[in-house]
Amino acid sequence: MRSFRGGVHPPYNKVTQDRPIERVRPPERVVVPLSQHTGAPCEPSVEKGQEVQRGQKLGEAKAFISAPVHTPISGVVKEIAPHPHPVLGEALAVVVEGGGEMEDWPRGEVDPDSLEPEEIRMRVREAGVVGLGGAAFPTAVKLSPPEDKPIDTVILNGCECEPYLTADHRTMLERAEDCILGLRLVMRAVGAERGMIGVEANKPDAMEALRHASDGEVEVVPLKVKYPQGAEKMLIKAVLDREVPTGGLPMDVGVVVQNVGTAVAVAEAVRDGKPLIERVVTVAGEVGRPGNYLVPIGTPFSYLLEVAGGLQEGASQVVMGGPMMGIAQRSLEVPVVKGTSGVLALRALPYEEGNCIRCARCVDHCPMELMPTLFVKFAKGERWDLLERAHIMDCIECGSCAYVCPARIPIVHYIKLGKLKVRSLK
Amino acid sequence: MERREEVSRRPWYQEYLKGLWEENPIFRMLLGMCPTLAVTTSALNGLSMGLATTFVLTSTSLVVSIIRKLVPGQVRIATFTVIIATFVTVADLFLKAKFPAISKALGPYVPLIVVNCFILGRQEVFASKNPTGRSILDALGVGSGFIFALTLLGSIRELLGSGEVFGHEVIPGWHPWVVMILPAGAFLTLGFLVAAMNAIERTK
Amino acid sequence: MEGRLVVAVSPHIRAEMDTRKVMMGVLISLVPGIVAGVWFFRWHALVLLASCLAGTLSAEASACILRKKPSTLGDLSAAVTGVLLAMVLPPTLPFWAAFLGGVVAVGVGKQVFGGLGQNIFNPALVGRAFLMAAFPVLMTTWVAPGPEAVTVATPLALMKFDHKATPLLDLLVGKVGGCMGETSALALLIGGLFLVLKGYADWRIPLSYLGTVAVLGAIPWAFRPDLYPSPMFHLLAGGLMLGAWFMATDPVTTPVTKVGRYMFGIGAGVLVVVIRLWGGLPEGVMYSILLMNAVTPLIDRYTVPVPFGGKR
Amino acid sequence: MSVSARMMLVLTVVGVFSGLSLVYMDKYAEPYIALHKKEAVREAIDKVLPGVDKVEEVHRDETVIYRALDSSGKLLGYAFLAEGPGYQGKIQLMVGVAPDLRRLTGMEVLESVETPGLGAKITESSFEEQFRGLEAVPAVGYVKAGRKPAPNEITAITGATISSASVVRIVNEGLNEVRRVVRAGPPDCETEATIKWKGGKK
Amino acid sequence: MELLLIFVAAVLTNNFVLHYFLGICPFLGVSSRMETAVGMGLAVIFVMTLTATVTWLIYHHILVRFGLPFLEYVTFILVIASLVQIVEMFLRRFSPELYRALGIYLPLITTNCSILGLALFMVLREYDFIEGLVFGIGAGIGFTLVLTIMAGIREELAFADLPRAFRGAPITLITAGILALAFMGFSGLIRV
Amino acid sequence: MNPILVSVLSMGLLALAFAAILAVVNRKLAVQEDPRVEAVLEALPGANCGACGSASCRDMAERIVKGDAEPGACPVGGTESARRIAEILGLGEVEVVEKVAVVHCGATSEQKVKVAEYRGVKTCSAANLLGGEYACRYGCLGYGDCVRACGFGAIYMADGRPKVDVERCTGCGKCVQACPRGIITLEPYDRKRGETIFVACNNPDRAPAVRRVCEVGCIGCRMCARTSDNGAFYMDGNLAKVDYGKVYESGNWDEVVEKCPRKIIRMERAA
Ligand SMILES: Cc1cc2nc3c(=O)[nH]c(=O)nc-3n(C[C@H](O)[C@H](O)[C@H](O)COP(=O)(O)O)c2cc1C
Ligand SMILES: Cc1cc2nc3c(=O)[nH]c(=O)nc-3n(C[C@H](O)[C@H](O)[C@H](O)COP(=O)(O)O)c2cc1C
Ligand SMILES: Cc1cc2nc3c(=O)[nH]c(=O)nc-3n(C[C@H](O)[C@H](O)[C@H](O)COP(=O)(O)O)c2cc1C
Ligand SMILES: Cc1cc2nc3c(=O)[nH]c(=O)nc-3n(C[C@H](O)[C@H](O)[C@H](O)CO)c2cc1C
Ligand code: SF4
Ligand code: SF4
Ligand code: SF4
Ligand code: SF4
Ligand code: FES
Repeated sequence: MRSFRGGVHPPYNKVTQDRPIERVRPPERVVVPLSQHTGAPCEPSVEKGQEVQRGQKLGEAKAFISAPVHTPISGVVKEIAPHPHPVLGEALAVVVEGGGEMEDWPRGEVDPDSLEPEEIRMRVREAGVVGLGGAAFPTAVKLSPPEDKPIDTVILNGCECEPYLTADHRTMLERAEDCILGLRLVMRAVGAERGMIGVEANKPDAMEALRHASDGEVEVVPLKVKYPQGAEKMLIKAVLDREVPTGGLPMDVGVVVQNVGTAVAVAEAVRDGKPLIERVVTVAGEVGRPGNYLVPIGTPFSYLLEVAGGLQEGASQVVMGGPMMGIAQRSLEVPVVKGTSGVLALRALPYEEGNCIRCARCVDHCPMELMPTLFVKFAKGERWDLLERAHIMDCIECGSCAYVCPARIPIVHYIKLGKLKVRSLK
Repeated sequence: MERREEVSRRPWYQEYLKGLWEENPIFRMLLGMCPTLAVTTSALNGLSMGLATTFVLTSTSLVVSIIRKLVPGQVRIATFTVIIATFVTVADLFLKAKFPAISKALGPYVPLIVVNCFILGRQEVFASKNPTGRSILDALGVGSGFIFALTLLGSIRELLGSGEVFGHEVIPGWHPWVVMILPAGAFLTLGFLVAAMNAIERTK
Repeated sequence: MEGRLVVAVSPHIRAEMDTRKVMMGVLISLVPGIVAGVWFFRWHALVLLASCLAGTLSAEASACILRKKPSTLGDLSAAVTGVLLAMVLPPTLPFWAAFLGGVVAVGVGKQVFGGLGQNIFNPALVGRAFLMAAFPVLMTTWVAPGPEAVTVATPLALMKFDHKATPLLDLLVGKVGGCMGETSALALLIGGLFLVLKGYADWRIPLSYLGTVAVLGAIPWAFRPDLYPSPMFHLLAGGLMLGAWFMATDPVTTPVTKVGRYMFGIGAGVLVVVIRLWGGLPEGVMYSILLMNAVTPLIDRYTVPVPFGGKR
Repeated sequence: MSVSARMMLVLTVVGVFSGLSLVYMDKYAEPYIALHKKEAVREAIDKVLPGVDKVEEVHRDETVIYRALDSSGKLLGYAFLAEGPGYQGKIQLMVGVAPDLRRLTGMEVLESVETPGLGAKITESSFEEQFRGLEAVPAVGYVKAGRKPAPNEITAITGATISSASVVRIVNEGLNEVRRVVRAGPPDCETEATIKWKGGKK
Repeated sequence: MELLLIFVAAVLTNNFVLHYFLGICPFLGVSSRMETAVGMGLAVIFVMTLTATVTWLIYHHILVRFGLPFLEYVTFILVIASLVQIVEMFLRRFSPELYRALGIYLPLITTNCSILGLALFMVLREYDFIEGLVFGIGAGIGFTLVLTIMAGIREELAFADLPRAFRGAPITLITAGILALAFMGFSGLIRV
Repeated sequence: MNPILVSVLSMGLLALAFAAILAVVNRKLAVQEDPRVEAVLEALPGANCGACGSASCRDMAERIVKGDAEPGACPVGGTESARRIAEILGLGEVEVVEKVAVVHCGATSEQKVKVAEYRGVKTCSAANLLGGEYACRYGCLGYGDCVRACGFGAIYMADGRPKVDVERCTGCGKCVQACPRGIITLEPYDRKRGETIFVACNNPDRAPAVRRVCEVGCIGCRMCARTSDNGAFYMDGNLAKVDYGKVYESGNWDEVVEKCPRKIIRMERAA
């Protein structure tokens, strides 16, 4: 089966893969950060005390690389103030109070082949769609490749290689048609002829559903079950055997990669004019009712965890995202944002960093074929100049190295620190 | 380029004492390593080498401090080394003539006193800038430090290498550690000695 | 939930294998070799094991005390060093010499460099090289396996000085003179395969090391089989099996890059053959590994892989 | 005076002084050193050919042989220096052989850099003694410890077979050379110097 | 073959640093960084080669001819000191970086006893001109070899958590000791 | 020939020959080096600490002589070295203000509210990536990066926050670079009184927010600004600041320090 070099095999723990997506009743108070994406934060377009309707824009994207945010509930703007943020620590957010049941967004009609690419991009941008696969990169920007980088293939990323997470799996299963529609729209927007969907081989049902929905027009590619199969460079390598050059982007090899959830969001944005105000979140780990939930953006983690049956005995850590790359939270008051693929309650690992025994497991497993040993050594010795020469900037922070390290060295911690220093010294 | 006179301002006795510890050529400055390592297979060898070196050092310092103002910078090193070499030859011939056994034990390392870097070093940093009296005190001090270090190193290596010190049995029935007499033993012993000196220095 | 949330950088899950388990794996892989050693050399082997372990463990403990650091005995690396040292010493070595070897192995070979993971040279081999240089007579006195312990020469010495070959079967089983744990090639092979297959050590070094010795050993043999030993003899005699599987694989003192590990194995293989055939000593495994240890920093430095997506 | 001129002057003067003082030193030391050299040779010959009273130095080609005579002028045997590689480095020997060139009268190691405690045992009398009265035909040989040596064999030092074998090889090579020289003709005619034992055997 | 043996012996078996203890001061002093080690090594190879030729000529054509062997040390060192100084001036003029990097060690090549040792050994072993030349190059390469090995090790050790008392010279000496143990594996390979 | 004559002649000639070669080479390859570099180098402290941004003290000396750097550019050498360098270069008197490090967070580990349990590399720069264990996002993280950075042993940890030994502090600024939270600054040091004065808080938030995270943080009550007799204290938003142009002229420091309800205006004294 197709794959890449390196990588690891963590226990997948996908206990929620059979739980259908469940809609969460919106909380009475949502906190919608103005920065939920890579790029410039958007600027508030409402005022304190203003009444807002579900789907109304709260923040306007002024910069090119940015995305607007919308309110998932109808209500009143209570506050525009700094608020805990699951990624940034703290960021300006619009607090809306209101609530009530959330209904299905009215469904529209669209023919992907008749729409102008510009129209697709505009609708996607207006809807505030960003990548749901993790980096939350504004999708409209991805759909505007420069002239000199022709795109021949769009790959939907259905790997979901992170343990625990099943949101994409359920999305592919339950929303196969929207996935395919989204893929078509993306292909149309970037002018690609080929559409492929890369899925790890452990989701045969999802693959079946996709194949069925696509009538065989799109290639569904089974991939080796190995983390980080879903990292886009690895995905492209596995699916097309193309290597994205260092420091480069998928478009440098004629590819655009989108998460399957993003594809659904694109479909909804273009077809229904629905902004990105809710997303599927896997809640798992030490919680009462693990499952896949359709959650309004802005829902505080504390509320979501309550819905999912509350934290169980032994949970000492709450992680946004998967266990391999997710971000441990300091507070449960942080809201679900567009990039929140999962909320995991875990038993925290002890901190037991030992000496590197130079076993080279990290080197052997690094999917980017880097030398994490050097990153640790140079970061500890504060030789930032050498760090850069060791290609630290190519690291995708997948965590494979730290996962396998028998000395329990928090390698990614050193890497993040090193990258920060390298960047700040430029 | 004239050399600036930078007469040392220490009290005269310090001129001697500093060589024993602060500016000990072996333990603190790590100069003159080759003879140190090569001939210290026994305490006696270490002592003899130390004495011979001190003789050369002192005589050279004497001459150099006398002629220090006459030597132009470009030929300074050449001149100094020629002077050193002269005294070394004298010492070598003398040992060969009068103490052939010691001469044989020190082997080819007597001529290498010529290039013992700390002798030249002393000329550069001290004798070429200071009056004769001070220079001799300095040379004697550094020489004593060298003798001390070499004898210590030689004693340890001899003790572990054969259970004896200066040829006298110290540990009866000792199973000799041949390695101590080999190059490796020299490096290891000196490494640990310098580490010990570092540790002592730190507690001061 | 009570208490504060734990914050840490991802990943938040870890593989099972930790340093202690790796070391334990090495110890387990050594069991066949140890059993063979004890079978052949009886209580000599046990005394040797105990003395070496006492030496390495006490040195490790003292170093931790002197440096005011928590004890590192638990990571078992000092135990691995102790066992491996015992296995590469002559069975009849006096207990005090074995103890001294253990102290030197961990004291000089490891702790002065900062402890686990930071040493340049293989500690067990530093201990052995020290003993070899300190007590060459004790270290080259061998006994035949069995209860009588009569003095014999090792197969390699017989080959080198008398041009007498030892039957391969004896080498395989280990019924020959030699170090406590090196004689039974078969037991070591079993342990070594276990070590590699369970992923405790990398297969590249043993493969390239043994391969190089076999190939290089075959060349002179092909021309003068009367004068030079066969490649099979090279592989099975002396400490090669033990060295290749357990000592050249010490992760700490060998390259971390894949190319580097091949280079290490090939370099060590060349050295072994050169020393065995033309050197003054009958065996060169220890020296070959120590010498390659010395150049490991250079190897690592010049074999940094090209990252994914880099120019190839 | 220009710097260049001064450079040359100073260095030259220092050189001249150096040359001068060393000539005198050498003049003083030379006889002693020569004496020690002779003394060393004499002592060695003394050891390998007990009872020697007078020695004649015989030169042929590159080879030097000492003819040892007792006080009555009778030929006691020949002594010769021989050297060759050992385990670590050069080994130099003084070997004594009976007039018939078939039996050794002794062997003394003058210089060696073998491993102390191992190869260096070749300098110990227990090893050297083995050469006294050793048969030298067809050649000297060695056996490993534990085996019985033939009349022309010595027992090698345990753990230092290489050094032992080297000594044996050096002895044999030297012996062959001496045989060649002695058999080539009456050596007396080429006698160049005679070392007279001052007080006979000490 | 003879020449090859001389060469291999000078590089490996009788390595100047690890076997004869020659040139220890620069070995300890300039081995902390790879670039300087290589620079110093090249400088030493160069000076050794020059020294071997010049001292051979002077010894055989002046000292031996006029019966002045007791002037050996003085003349040799004069040659070496002058050669080094000339090299130094060259470097200073044509490669200021190298000059700065080698710092105080350039003048100390004069007092690098391996150079004088080389000249003396050459005389002692009665090498002819070509042998002397090969010996000089070999000794220089051997010095550079251990110097670079040591530099590699020390650059690695710069990141190690060494006990404080062992930082700097002690660990270098101990490493050299272990290296010397390892180089014993070559002994007997070539018998000189 | 007479050996004495031969010996003297050959030595003399050899020496002459080499001296001549040296003389020629010296002429041909002479490199002009500015003697002032040596002199300036002597005047520098020689710590080779890199605080000035140069690779070494020699590098710095060269830059100073070339005019690429000020005589007082070495922060470690201070006034004394600057004056000597100015003298060597003939620049006359130079004014150098002596500065020492001050730490703008004075809360002990007990006074800061803990919100998380941090499990990671125990350095401030690493902890800062995750926010550390304390609630205050502006305060000291407490892992002592500054202490390790200081080459002069002038910073030490006391009760979980760093203190500066003003006697030892050379103002090299290494700790300033080391602190990921930027809470250390270099401020003028009043040599006459042997004191520095500073606001030991860095939190710009409003009082309720500050109170939630810290027992002593500045609550912006303006007491210091109101009390000061010469306006040496002023408010920058919600955070009190010191105007170092005025503060050492002020007559009533002690009163200001006394009046601060949070006791967050601090002094470091030479022992
Ligand atoms: C280590 C790593 C693992 C990733 N795993 C996945 C994954 O399993 N599924 C996914 O959709 N994106 C994953 N991503 C993100 C992809 O690289 C890529 O950003 C994403 O598929 C792009 O689609 P989007 O813009 O629609 O999010 C991963 C990224 C990294 C660095
Ligand atoms: C002695 C030995 C030799 C091996 N040789 C090879 C080999 O030449 N090539 C190879 O790919 N795997 C070889 N293997 C298998 C590896 O141990 C390992 O299974 C494989 O390289 C890991 O591949 P992965 O990283 O794709 O999981 C060998 C294993 C052993 C024990
Ligand atoms: C440190 C050391 C020093 C050695 N020194 C000598 C030596 O001086 N002479 C020698 O013949 N062999 C020496 N050897 C070589 C071995 O002892 C070699 O195995 C021995 O010559 C074989 O002799 P055996 O058959 O009597 O054991 C030395 C080996 C080592 C490790
Ligand atoms: C596969 C493997 C092989 C090892 N081999 C050795 C060895 O040969 N000698 C030794 O002292 N320690 C060995 N160790 C233990 C440990 O790595 C060693 O003591 C380190 O060098 C100590 O820093 C080994 C460990 C592993 C995992
Ligand atoms: S985190 Fe970076 S260095 Fe580590 S395995 Fe992933 S890509 Fe490689
Ligand atoms: S996995 Fe850990 S112990 Fe092994 S080499 Fe990498 S950092 Fe070192
Ligand atoms: S509020 Fe001020 S004093 Fe308190 S912890 Fe934060 S910065 Fe420090
Ligand atoms: S570096 Fe900053 S955060 Fe760290 S201890 Fe020092 S002042 Fe506190
Ligand atoms: S004494 Fe040999 S180089 Fe210094």
